[in-house]
Amino acid sequence: MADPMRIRAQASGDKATVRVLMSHEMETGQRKDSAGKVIPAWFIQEVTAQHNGKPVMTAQWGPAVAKNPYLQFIVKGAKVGDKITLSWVDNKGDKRSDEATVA
Amino acid sequence: MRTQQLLIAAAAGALLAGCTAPLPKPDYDAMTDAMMKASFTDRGIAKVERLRQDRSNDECSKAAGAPLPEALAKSIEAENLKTVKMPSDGRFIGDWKEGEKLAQNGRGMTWTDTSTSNNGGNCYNCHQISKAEISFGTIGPSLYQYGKIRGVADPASAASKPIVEYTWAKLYNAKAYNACSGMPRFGHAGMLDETQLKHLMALLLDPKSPVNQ
Amino acid sequence: MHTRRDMLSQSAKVATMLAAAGFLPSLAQAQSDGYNKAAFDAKTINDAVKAMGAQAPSESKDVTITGPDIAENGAVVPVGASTTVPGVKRLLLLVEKNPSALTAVFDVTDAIEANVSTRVKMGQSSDVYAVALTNDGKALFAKKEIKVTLGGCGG
Amino acid sequence: MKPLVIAVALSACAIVATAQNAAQKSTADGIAEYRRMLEEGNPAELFEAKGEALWSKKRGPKNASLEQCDLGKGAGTVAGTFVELPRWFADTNQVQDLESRLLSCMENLQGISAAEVAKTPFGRGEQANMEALVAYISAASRGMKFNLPQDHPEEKKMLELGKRAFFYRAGPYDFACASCHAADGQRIRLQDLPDLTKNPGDGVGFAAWPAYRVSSGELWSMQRRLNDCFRQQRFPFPGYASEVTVSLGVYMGVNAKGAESIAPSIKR
Repeated sequence: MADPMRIRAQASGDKATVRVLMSHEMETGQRKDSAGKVIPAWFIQEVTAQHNGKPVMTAQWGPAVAKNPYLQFIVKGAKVGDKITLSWVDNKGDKRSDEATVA
Repeated sequence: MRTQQLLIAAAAGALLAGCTAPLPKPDYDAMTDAMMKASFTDRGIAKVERLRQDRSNDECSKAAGAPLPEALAKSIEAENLKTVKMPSDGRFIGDWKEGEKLAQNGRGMTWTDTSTSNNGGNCYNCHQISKAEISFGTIGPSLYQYGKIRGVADPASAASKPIVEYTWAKLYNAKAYNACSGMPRFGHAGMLDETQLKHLMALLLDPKSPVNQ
Repeated sequence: MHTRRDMLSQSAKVATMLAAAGFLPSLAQAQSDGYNKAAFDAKTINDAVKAMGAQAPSESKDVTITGPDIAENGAVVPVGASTTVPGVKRLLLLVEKNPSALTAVFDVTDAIEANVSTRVKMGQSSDVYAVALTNDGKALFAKKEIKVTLGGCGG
Repeated sequence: MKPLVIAVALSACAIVATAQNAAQKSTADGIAEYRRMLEEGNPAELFEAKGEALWSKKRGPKNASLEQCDLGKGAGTVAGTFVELPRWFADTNQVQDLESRLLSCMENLQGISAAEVAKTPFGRGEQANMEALVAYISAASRGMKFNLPQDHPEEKKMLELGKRAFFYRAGPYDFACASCHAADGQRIRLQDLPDLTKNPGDGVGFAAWPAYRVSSGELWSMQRRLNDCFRQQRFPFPGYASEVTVSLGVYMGVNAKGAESIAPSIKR
């Protein structure tokens, strides 16, 4: 199973900046191993974000997003104590969902 | 030998007795050699024989960055100068384009390399060379306009001969002019062959090379 | 200053990338809501020159691409896209010289600001594009050249 | 804390830049900007979290956690230990760095073979766990100043041996650690090279490792950093937690006395 994400949500005024780090190989499918065999592509394809259970953003990624991806976005109207949930699904169907509280 | 053992025994005895008599000064150099032997193993083409030091490396290691006594430095430089082999066909200048490729190439001779030939020159790691390459190191001096600054209009001319020969010798064995130079001895250590050295010579000295624009 | 011809050719390039990516209105209709594989597989600009039609994307001061001028390592290059254009539906990040130009698509809702950042891989120095797609089918872009250098010993 | 470190890095780049021409100045500025952007999100955090969980997880043939591991400040204390390593440990009668100490703890407490872990390639299996553990343990000393003990005769001896190892020139290229790390303000390609013969400053050199390496997307412990230095030095293969690696840790760590640790940092 995939390792947990690190989610930081920092409120400022009437919005919150969300910074997310995800643990993932993000293998492009274009590299070869030492034996010359192509390493199959393995990457996060979809990311969704929720604010207190309501979807606020969806992203689709290709394999050119960097390994151990970083994502930053700004949620309007998020207050201290609100919940921010991030979920991802990769091209092998592996999933991960984590939650953080706005600070 | 025996007296030394006795001395150590005596010192140990003194220590046990709660006395503070000084122990003989430990031989850290010998301990370092033993540590190096014990700590490294063969991996791929990188064998433990590589730890063996010639006189240049031994003296420069022990100096720990301090300058060598002048006489010692001179004798090491003379020893290294003797190893320099001038090109077998008398030609010094190859193709600067090939030289640029070698200068860019930082690969070769590590335990992840599979062959001991096809080494890069590693030049940009330490030197500025052509103006176009902004990713260059500063461990060595800038070589930009190397030939131009030295007035080399025609590397084959008699006037250029001293600087051409010096440059060849410097690439071949950098310790010939500076006993503890940080630069590898590319020719002497067999890291680059004659043809490759000629390409690097062209990069530095050919008036058409981007280095001299 | 950009000449008009430059601008046109840039627009053409972006249109090609977008068309290849399936995000121009004419093609987008054919896509479902799921993962847009065709978009991420698109390799070359030429792939979709034909599809360049109605609405050529245009460079806009209201779209911003952020990123360093130089990246010490192409494996991780921080980039961001934002816009002040109203009615934005999607933000795209594209790296022109990557094997597949499209890197990331963000569906923007009213609940977030049209301002996202991530990190991309770059195989070589390239123009990087932020493209904003509006609800009424406009495509607006900003671009920035990012140089990828070789750091370290190179061994 | 962080903005201060960035300011130091920026000023260091500026000093380098003045020695170069205008084009180089913008290169240095560009690189500094790139590094600043990377610091906004350091994936080392992912490893810290994993390491924290591993520290208290019961594992190995003895089904035990590492919570009774003595890293130098008594069993179970993590905070503040990293900035005093390597140091001498009575139970092993050895000077140990963080990784070699962890090997002892894994073997003694958990029954995991230290020799097996040492043989495992970096980034795989127990070595991946090791990287997470060093991220967690070093992070618990973030912002503290290096202060390696030099009281025990073995610690003094290792300093002497480490210094000699640092200046030991050999191999086909005649390189030593000192070839790249014994002068101020030098670069290899565009990479700044810290002078490790003295304290190179807060969060620089020894005080910046372990680090998340952007190039491999993995967390590198000091053992892995040294291993790759020796590879680039064209030396043979240094054993994991071997005496030479620990002695170099003592030499660099003692030299870095007073430097503030920012580990685990993020590096190209």
